[in-house]
Amino acid sequence: MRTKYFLALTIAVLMGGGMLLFANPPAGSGSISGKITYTGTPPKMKPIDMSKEPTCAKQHTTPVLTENVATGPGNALQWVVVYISAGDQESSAPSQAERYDQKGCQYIPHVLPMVATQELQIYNDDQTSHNIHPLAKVNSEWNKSQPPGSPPIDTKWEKPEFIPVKCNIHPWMHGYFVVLKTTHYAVSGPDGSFEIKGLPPGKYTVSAWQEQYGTQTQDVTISGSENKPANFTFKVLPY
Amino acid sequence: MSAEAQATLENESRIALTAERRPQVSGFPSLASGTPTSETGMWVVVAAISMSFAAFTSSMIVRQGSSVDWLHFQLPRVLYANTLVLLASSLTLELTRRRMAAIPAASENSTAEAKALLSNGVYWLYVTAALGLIFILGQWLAWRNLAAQGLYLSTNPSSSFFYVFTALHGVHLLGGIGGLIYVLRKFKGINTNSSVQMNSLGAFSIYWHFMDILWVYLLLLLVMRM
Amino acid sequence: MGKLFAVVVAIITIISVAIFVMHTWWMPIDVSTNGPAIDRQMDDTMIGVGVLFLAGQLVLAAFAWGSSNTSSGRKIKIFPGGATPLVAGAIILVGLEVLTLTFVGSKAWGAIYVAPPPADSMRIDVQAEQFAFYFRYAGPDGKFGAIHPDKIDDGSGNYFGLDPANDIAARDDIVVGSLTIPVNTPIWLTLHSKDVGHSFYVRELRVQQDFVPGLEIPLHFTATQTGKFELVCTQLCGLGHYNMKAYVEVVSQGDFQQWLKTQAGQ
Amino acid sequence: MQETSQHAVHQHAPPTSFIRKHVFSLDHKVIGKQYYGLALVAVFIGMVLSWLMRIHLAWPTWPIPGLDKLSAVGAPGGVMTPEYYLSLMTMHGTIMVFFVLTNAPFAAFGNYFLPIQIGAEDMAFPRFNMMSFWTTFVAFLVMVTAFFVSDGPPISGWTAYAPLSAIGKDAGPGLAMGQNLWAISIAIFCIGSLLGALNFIATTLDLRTKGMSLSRMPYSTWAWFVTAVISLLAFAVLLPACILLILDRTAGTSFFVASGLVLSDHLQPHSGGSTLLWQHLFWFFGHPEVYIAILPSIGIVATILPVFARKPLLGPRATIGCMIAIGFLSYMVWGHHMFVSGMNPFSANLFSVPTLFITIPATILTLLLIGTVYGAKMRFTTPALFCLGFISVFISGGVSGFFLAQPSLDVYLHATYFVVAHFHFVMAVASIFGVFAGTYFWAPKMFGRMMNETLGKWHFWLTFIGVYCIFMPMHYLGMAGNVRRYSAFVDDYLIPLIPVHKFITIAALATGAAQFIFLFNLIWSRFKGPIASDNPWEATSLEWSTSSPPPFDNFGGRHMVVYQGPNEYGVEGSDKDYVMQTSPEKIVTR
Repeated sequence: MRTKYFLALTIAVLMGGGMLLFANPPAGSGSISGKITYTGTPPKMKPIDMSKEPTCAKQHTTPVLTENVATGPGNALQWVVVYISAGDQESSAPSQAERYDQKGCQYIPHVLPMVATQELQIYNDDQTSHNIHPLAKVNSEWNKSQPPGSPPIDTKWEKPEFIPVKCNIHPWMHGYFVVLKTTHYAVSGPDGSFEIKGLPPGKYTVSAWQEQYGTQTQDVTISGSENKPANFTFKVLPY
Repeated sequence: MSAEAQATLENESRIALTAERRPQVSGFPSLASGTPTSETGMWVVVAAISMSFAAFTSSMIVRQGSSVDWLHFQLPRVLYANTLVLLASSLTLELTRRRMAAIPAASENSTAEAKALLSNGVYWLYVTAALGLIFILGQWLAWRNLAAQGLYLSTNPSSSFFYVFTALHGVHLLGGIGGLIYVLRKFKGINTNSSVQMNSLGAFSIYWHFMDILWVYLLLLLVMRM
Repeated sequence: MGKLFAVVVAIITIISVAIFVMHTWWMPIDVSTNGPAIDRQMDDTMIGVGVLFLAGQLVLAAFAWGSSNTSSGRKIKIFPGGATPLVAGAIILVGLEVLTLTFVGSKAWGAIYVAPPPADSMRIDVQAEQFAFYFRYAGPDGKFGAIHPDKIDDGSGNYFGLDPANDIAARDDIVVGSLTIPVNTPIWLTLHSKDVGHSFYVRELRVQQDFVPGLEIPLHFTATQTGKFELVCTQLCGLGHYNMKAYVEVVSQGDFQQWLKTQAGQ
Repeated sequence: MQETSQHAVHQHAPPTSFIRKHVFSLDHKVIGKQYYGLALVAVFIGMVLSWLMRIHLAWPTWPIPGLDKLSAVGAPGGVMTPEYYLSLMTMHGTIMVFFVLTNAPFAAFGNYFLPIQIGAEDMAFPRFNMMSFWTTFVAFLVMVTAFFVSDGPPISGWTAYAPLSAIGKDAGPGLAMGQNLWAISIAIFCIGSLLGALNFIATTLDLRTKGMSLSRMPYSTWAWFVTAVISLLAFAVLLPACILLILDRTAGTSFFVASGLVLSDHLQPHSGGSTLLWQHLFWFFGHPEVYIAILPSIGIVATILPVFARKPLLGPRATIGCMIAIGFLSYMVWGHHMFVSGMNPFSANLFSVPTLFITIPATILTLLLIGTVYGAKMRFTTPALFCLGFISVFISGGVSGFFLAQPSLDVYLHATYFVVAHFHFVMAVASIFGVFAGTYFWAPKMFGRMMNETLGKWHFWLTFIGVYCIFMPMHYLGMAGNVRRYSAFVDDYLIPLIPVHKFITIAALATGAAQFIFLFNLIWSRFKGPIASDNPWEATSLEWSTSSPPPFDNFGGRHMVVYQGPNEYGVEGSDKDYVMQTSPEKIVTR
């Protein structure tokens, strides 16, 4: 009788230990946050004339601007991808798919970070045909049109790469797929702020990438559940 | 009409169906050209090939006129040697035709004489083929020469056209050599129906001489344009 | 059967012609100085050809009707006079029509394409690309910046490939997605293509001209009425061809100057 | 009475094995039927493509059942993408122009009947003849393969204008592998056509039987001969064009691609090519191609109409002269496709004048045909009806040429549905009507069985009215400035025209459906139709002097001698109302 209980207990302990041993490392509680800013005069974002596509034009009350250097109050710089470029353990891609929208003849979001081999779903929410043409070099390039009402395009990217995306029907539509190795990344918002959560203790290299001004890096060490600051400043030119 | 007249009619008309030379027949409208079908066909081929090379030529002129990136370069010397080789091959071909044409007359005297003519003619035909192959080889050397200068097919429109012209002419000439082998097979032994042999030889020589003329034309064109 | 054929052909012919005559579907209003000549030419041709069409079909119908009488008593008839009068008539009539059409038509054509643009024309650059038109005004300095294909970047809206960093003239160039022009002013467009062949077609202006990659094609016209018109691409240029269009806004001189100022301000 | 000889010489003995008999046969009759079969397959493929396009134009958001099975990328959920529409359009144009309009009236009927009509036992070069068919067949296979490559068929139209066709995948879907296959297929097709033309010319010149002078050749033979000359020169130009295009695409040369082009954000590595060069080369072939399609049908109708009118064709020599004149002029007018292409505006008039002058021989031909109907005792069989229908649609298609030949009107009408209407009427429908007439007329000779008249008449009426319902409205669309080659009509001024497109679509579906009556009739009569006599229509030309179908050597060892022209109908003082070409009797009356 007793031996039975003892046996069951040992098995349970062993199994539990085994699970502890073999499961992914527990998501850490450390985080990195900061603000992306620029110095210098940024180029003037140009208004986009959508009159050739009335169904899109009427979705916008104020003229849509190009987003290659999107700035905000306090020299904030938007659409900068901040990610762990070194020091992060291997980890499998999250199971839930990333969603990419074509709405009002714009790519939403303008920059979409994702993990290699992660599911990607591309939707056409407009009443017009769109064409998605990721100009991939490392991965394989493709070019598909999506008529209104046709099902979303399910795809994924095998290797890490910064992939420019263009619409062959609406030349002004430009965006980026940022395919990363790590699961730890963030995109700077309109106020330039970002936060990378869930970092286990360790020594990291943090990179910030802007589509026009390239990549900057910093080294950050996380010990325990602390929040380390990391600010990046890009030098911009008017032309 | 009388029976024998009718007989001759049938006779001639039967020959007509085997596409041989035939005389005019009185009482009927004049019939088709006296030339053997094989030669007529060969003239049509010549017309078609001339047309395509005319198209290439005009393309070249338009292309050169349309832009400023036309590169002038030195033609490989070997081309001139090749030209001589090809011209020589036409001469040897004529030697063959002489021999072959003489066979029927000779065979009336002695078969031995005819046989001699035949073998001799065949010999010159082999020489013609050999010269053709030497020409092709020479063209290939010319390509090597250009490649050594860093001029490839896509380097410049001028080099593009050079390779296109020489390659296509070469392909046609290889086809000619194929035809030459076909003619050789026809000259196995003295054939009673020698006109078939003569027709195939005649048609072939039209083609071969045309290849000759075509090359001279292309060479002049290249000399002027490069 | 012959009678039936005659009736069917007659009905088809009359309906077809009627719809043309009623102008049920027709050219839109003409707002250009080129238009009147073209429209006159169109009407002349329409009348001349319409007569040929009617005559041809109806005569065919009539003969078919007649030929359906196969009563044994009737002998076949050869066309009176045989072929010669027909041939001669065709050569003379059609020949004359052809010559007149050519003579009149070549004037209309010359006015648009052969005549050089007036010296005081307003210069506008057009860039056609898969699948949109972009228009460039010289801006306050009246000078166009140079075009550098390697600088072209749709993402940052540099559709012409300007280089404002090093090229002062390019900085104030106005690049927009719609063509705004003053009324009663000769316009002189320079057509560039960024990628493949396109075409510039505005029905109301009665102009059509291809963009040829690698060439700068001049095109000139004068709008005589204000209004908003559609510019569409008529040269197959790829998957978005059907969607390649822009608007042409013809405005008064005052409005145009105003528009220029606001654009230059941006 | 006919002169016969017991032991005629033949160029090649009758084959025995199935393969040599029906597949790799040297017999011009088998080859003719093979061409006809290929054209038949091609025309139904092309027709289905046009259906798909029409449905998409009228109801762009409709999912077409099963289309996503054909191409999941091209039609996700059955809804056609813009590029897939263009792919289907390109394939429709290419298949119809090359594999139907060039093959059916010229290669198919020409191969079968040209040698018989001149009293020859076969073509001059039977081996080349066989090669020409199988080359064409390979070209067709290569073309159809484009449907099944990853990025689908090319989207650059049957004219494949450079640089769109010359750059590759950066220019858009279908322009990588698909366009390669297209260019290769057309190049192969050129070779096949050249071999065919070679045969037609040599045969007509050298193998005419005794008494068959040029002036005694039937008009169909004349048409095939003139067409052969045209296509020899035309395809000899298209072939180089294709070679240069393939080099531009694969070898990095710059014949057609200009400098500094940016496609898909890539600066293309070409320099200095001439875009217009392709257009010149293509249309130098492309315009004669129109006459390659229509001349044989004119000849066929000129041959068939007198048979049923029971009177001679009006102006036989004028007819032949006009065909030659058209063939000659067709080489001076290619530029009228390029009035607004950016070529020197002065040259527009140079091309416009000869173009307009082509209307003169065309008008004469039409008038002569109409004049032949005058006072006839018409036997209204199906082939006769299709001949009359041919005249009608040829007029309708011809007159619109007056507009497009004038640069000043082309400025407005160029690249609109007016053009589509014009060339479909004059080139496609007219040519196909000639083919239908020929089929109903010659099927008894080709298969030894009559086709069903009732079905034939139904087929005629539905088709005749149908094509007018399809193509006449396209003129109105053109007048309203409706641009062609659009996969959807999103422009403000085009939206009101969509009802017209719906009407056209319905008409197209109905007319297409009617073609299955023809298909059924053809297949059913082939096996079940009443046995045909040697000369069921009481016609004069040589094919009716032999059995139906003709023996392997066409005249069963007999050798024909010709005493008459092909035009001896309505002859009085003869026991019949016509005199065969082989009949030696003297004609006194008339």
